[in-house]
Amino acid sequence: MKFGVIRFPGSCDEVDALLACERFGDAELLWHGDRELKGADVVVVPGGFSYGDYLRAGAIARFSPVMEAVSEFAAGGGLVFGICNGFQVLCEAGLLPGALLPNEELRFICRQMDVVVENADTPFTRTCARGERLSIPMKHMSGRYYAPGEQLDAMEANGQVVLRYAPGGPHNGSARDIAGVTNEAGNVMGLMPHPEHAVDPLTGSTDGGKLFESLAREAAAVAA
Amino acid sequence: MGSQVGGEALVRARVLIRPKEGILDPQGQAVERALPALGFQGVSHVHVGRMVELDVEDASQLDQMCEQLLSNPLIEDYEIVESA
Amino acid sequence: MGSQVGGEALVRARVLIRPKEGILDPQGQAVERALPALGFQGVSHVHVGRMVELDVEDASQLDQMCEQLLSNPLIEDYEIVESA
Amino acid sequence: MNAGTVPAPHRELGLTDSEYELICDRIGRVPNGVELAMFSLMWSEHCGYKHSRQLLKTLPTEGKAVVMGPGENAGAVDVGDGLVVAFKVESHNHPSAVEPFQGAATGVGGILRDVFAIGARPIAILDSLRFGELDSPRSQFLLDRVVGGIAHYGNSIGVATVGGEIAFEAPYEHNCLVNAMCLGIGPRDKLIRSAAAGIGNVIVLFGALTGRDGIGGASVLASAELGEGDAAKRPSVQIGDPFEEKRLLECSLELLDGGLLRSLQDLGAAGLTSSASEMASKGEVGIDIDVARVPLREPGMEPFEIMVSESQERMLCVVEPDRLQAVLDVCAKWEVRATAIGEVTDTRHMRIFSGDEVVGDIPVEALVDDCPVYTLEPEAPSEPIYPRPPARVEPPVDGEELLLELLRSPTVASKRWAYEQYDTLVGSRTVRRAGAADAAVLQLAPDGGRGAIATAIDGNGRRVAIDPYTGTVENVLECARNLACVGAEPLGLTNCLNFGNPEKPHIAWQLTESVRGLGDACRALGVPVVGGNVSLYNEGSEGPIYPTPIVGMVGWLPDPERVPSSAFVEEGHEIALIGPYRPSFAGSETEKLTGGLADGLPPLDLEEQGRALGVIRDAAREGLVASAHDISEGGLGVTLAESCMGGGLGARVELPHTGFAPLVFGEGAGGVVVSGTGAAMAELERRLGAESFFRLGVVGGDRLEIVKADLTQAGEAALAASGAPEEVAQAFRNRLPDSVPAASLSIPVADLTVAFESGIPAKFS
Ligand SMILES: Nc1ncnc2c1ncn2[C@@H]1O[C@H](COP(=O)(O)OP(=O)(O)O)[C@@H](O)[C@H]1O
Ligand SMILES: [Mg+2]
Repeated sequence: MKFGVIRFPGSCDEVDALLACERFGDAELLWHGDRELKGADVVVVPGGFSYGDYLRAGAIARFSPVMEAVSEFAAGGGLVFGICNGFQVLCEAGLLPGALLPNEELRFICRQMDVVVENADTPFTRTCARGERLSIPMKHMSGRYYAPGEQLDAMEANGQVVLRYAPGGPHNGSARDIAGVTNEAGNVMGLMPHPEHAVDPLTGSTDGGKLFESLAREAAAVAA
Repeated sequence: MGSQVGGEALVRARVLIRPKEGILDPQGQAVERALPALGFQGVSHVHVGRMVELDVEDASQLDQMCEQLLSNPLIEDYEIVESA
Repeated sequence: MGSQVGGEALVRARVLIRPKEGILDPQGQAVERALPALGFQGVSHVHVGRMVELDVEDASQLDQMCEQLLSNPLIEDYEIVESA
Repeated sequence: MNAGTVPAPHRELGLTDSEYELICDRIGRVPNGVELAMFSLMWSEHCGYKHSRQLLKTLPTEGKAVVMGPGENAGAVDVGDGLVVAFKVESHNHPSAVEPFQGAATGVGGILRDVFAIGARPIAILDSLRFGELDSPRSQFLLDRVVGGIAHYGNSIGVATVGGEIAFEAPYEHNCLVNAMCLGIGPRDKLIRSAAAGIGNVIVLFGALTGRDGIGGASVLASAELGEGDAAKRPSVQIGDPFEEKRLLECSLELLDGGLLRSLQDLGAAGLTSSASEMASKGEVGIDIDVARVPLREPGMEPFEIMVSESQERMLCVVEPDRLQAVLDVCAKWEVRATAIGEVTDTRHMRIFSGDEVVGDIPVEALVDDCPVYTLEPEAPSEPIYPRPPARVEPPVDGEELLLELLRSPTVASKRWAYEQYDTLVGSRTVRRAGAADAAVLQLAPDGGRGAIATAIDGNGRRVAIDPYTGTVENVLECARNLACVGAEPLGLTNCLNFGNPEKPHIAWQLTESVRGLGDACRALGVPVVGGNVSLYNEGSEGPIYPTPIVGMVGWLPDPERVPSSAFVEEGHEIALIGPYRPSFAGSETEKLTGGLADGLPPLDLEEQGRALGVIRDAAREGLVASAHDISEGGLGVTLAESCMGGGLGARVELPHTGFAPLVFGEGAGGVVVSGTGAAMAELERRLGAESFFRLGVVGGDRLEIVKADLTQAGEAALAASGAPEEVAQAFRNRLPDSVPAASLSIPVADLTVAFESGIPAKFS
């Protein structure tokens, strides 16, 4: 199977994401200016500061030519995984519900965090158990998840809240401690923590690898 | 400050964008907290938003620009002020 | 959006803050460059600034507030718009 | 300026009358405005190193790993497998004092450009910051904004900020220091130098538009028709645009990867003037530039303004004509503006055109090499220059309270508030993050193959103020010790010399002594100086800053998996103090807390220190020790506390009666606290000998207990004196005989943590 990792001007974690993907499958960078997904089974929208995050995080990147292809890909059920800035881009593009606001502390926060798997029955979390804690770092300036109350209720009922920050750990002020969500169809996910920075015991933990592994298995199963 | 009009049909516009009512605005709160310490009393309902100034040839495009790019309708309200 | 007046003597004011003339405005530049790709032609002189909305009891304090806290006089100009 | 005196423009530009005469002499006529502006910048302290050049020549710059030494945009050392690590530290003190957020941000932007200008991809940033005492609102504001600015630029551009240091001392109140260091990695065979080459080749300016940034001083040259109010159009504050720099960085590296450039240079201080003339000087060629072709941010800029503009995020390169289109294509891909603005000539002149008109014509040699060099007139001050700090604890003070007070003092306290604002992870190299070890450790390849590099940045201005020579030697030793604690051998050193006005004899003395110490320490440890920066005239209304040489080092280690932690890791591990450690109260944090400022530091034996560093490094490399943490600000008590807090483990250690207080609360160079299995400690003892190995105690429990014990005669004598020379050490040790406690301490680790985390509060207001 193959991951495609998008590179926008201003992406920062795209090579990290590529390295993480390569542990579980083939992987290739996709240029923001191309409409081409190069046959990727899973599209990763990586972290960073696409277009400097000027105006609003993700606001400008969502208009990239490649995002048109991603929208079509997602509409056809393709797996799309947005990390941090990627999450912001997917929300701005309307591929995920909600929005990401500036952290309550109004500061960038880089910290190793525990997140809890709320739904292990998604293409992104199948190698995890429900309730399992994953140690994954977060690092962002605008990660406070917001959606209107009724929408949150509906998302919870529909199993779209996939990851929550573990109780007790201070985070960014996200509604209902939400760290990661999917779209209604369940094939697009965004999360603020950085699983690509949790795939190597030397640099922290390996818990983030489970998400990439889930995706690789899912894509392989679909292909088979 | 004054806005100057450049070409023939240009419209100078300002787009004012603010967090929607009911959404936590930590920036506004931070300003509200800081003011008394500086000796300013009696200030309330502080909100911090954005202002975008621009010259447009076709002012009828402004609404669309606001909805598609300059603001995020889920979390922000906007207002357009044309100045010439 | 409309500004509501809270108490008796309250003044609802808006402070519009923008990068000073001649000071680099990376946000404005980024927006200006992005617009044509979205199909908006003929937009120029884009600047991105901030807007602070607040209710004040004593509007004469506004100038001082702007200079001390709301704007950074080294790099920003501000303008006060009272709405009631 | 007084009415009635007509100032000569050269004076307003900071040139002396004799310098002006020299200029006229060298070019054989009176310079015009453009030329005068260019000379004034090239002959400034900042570009010309008028007061430091002679001293810098004394530093050792050769070493087996050195690939590029001082003189290039950054130094570079070989780390094997065809790779080099490039690095440099630079100051942005003055801009940060004026506008701390943008000043610090553009400081980071500038040092990043120096590193990718030689073809290395930036992988890490470190910062060294100095502010006034943190109870001053101004210092709180500066700290908040400076850290915010560094975070903004580094995070946005995607380079990990992996380490640094922050200290608070009254002499920095009116003159904060913001030094930033950047490391990059690149293929040795793709490195590029800045010397312009190839007559007829094209000079391409790429990156941001040129505006009226940083023209301030030169605006006396503006022609009269630019009327009132135009001063406001010459902003003194520059805004950083990390997004522009990110594209500039990727674009530059892609250009180099494709072999499309002959030379490359960033635009820093003095903008086009210094970049172009230094490229010409190094290449022994001339350069023509047409200012009319430079893309401008604002209309109506005059030629001199274009030549001296310090707008950020710009680079200059030399391209062969048949590769120009390919260069422009790569720039277009990255949405980077690129313009051919000139050409390499054989004239050895810098010729500035505005269209067809020649607006400046100066021999490159006059501009670059003929800058006068001044000999310092050092004189040791006859009485103390700096006032004693106000006492913050009154004697007699309780030992437990003193340790907590030390942990709370902002210079010692946890810097979590700051480093959590930095992305420490991007790049997937960070094996040891800020706060987790004495030096940051970055793996060279994923999964640790090819080994790792370690880096640290250090400086202790107060100790240098007390004794410029020894204090600077200690700085180098501390940095090397930080590297040794993670098992790294230093490959090269960079430095930033932050001092006051060198025209004053006592400042000249500080500078001279400090550079002598820097050179001696580097020679003794075999570490070459590969680059640096000098920042002089750091004086506020209340006098000069503490003399603050900042040293940054880069070292290599074979196996990142074995890097010890700085925290205790396991109950039952034995704890030892190793190294030649002779603590005294002179220059210690405890002395500062009690309102003292010594007038000298105990001398050091560099050879002995160097030997100990080797043993520590080997022990760390082999994985013999589980933890290693060097003793610095605050002394042994603070070091033990930090090792406890980091792992949430207590410890019980025993120290002798004799010299108990200076051992716990004094400071000095050379000490490292290690822990490990009993067998490991026995092995270490065998290697070091009883002279520099002292068993302290055991890891465990939930308290830090420092017990005054009756040790054996031998242990007592050894620890008390830690070797020779006893008389000297004793003299310094007894500075605070009455005020400092001498009873055993026992503090819950949780209480230590509360104190440690409260020194720099998360919010100041
Ligand atoms: N304290 C120092 N020690 C060693 N080299 C130094 C020192 N200060 C400056 N240099 C060297 O002098 C050269 C010029 O420095 P600088 O003006 O800061 O360069 P740039 O303009 O590229 O930023 C650089 O190669 C730098 O490494
Ligand atoms: Mg340079």
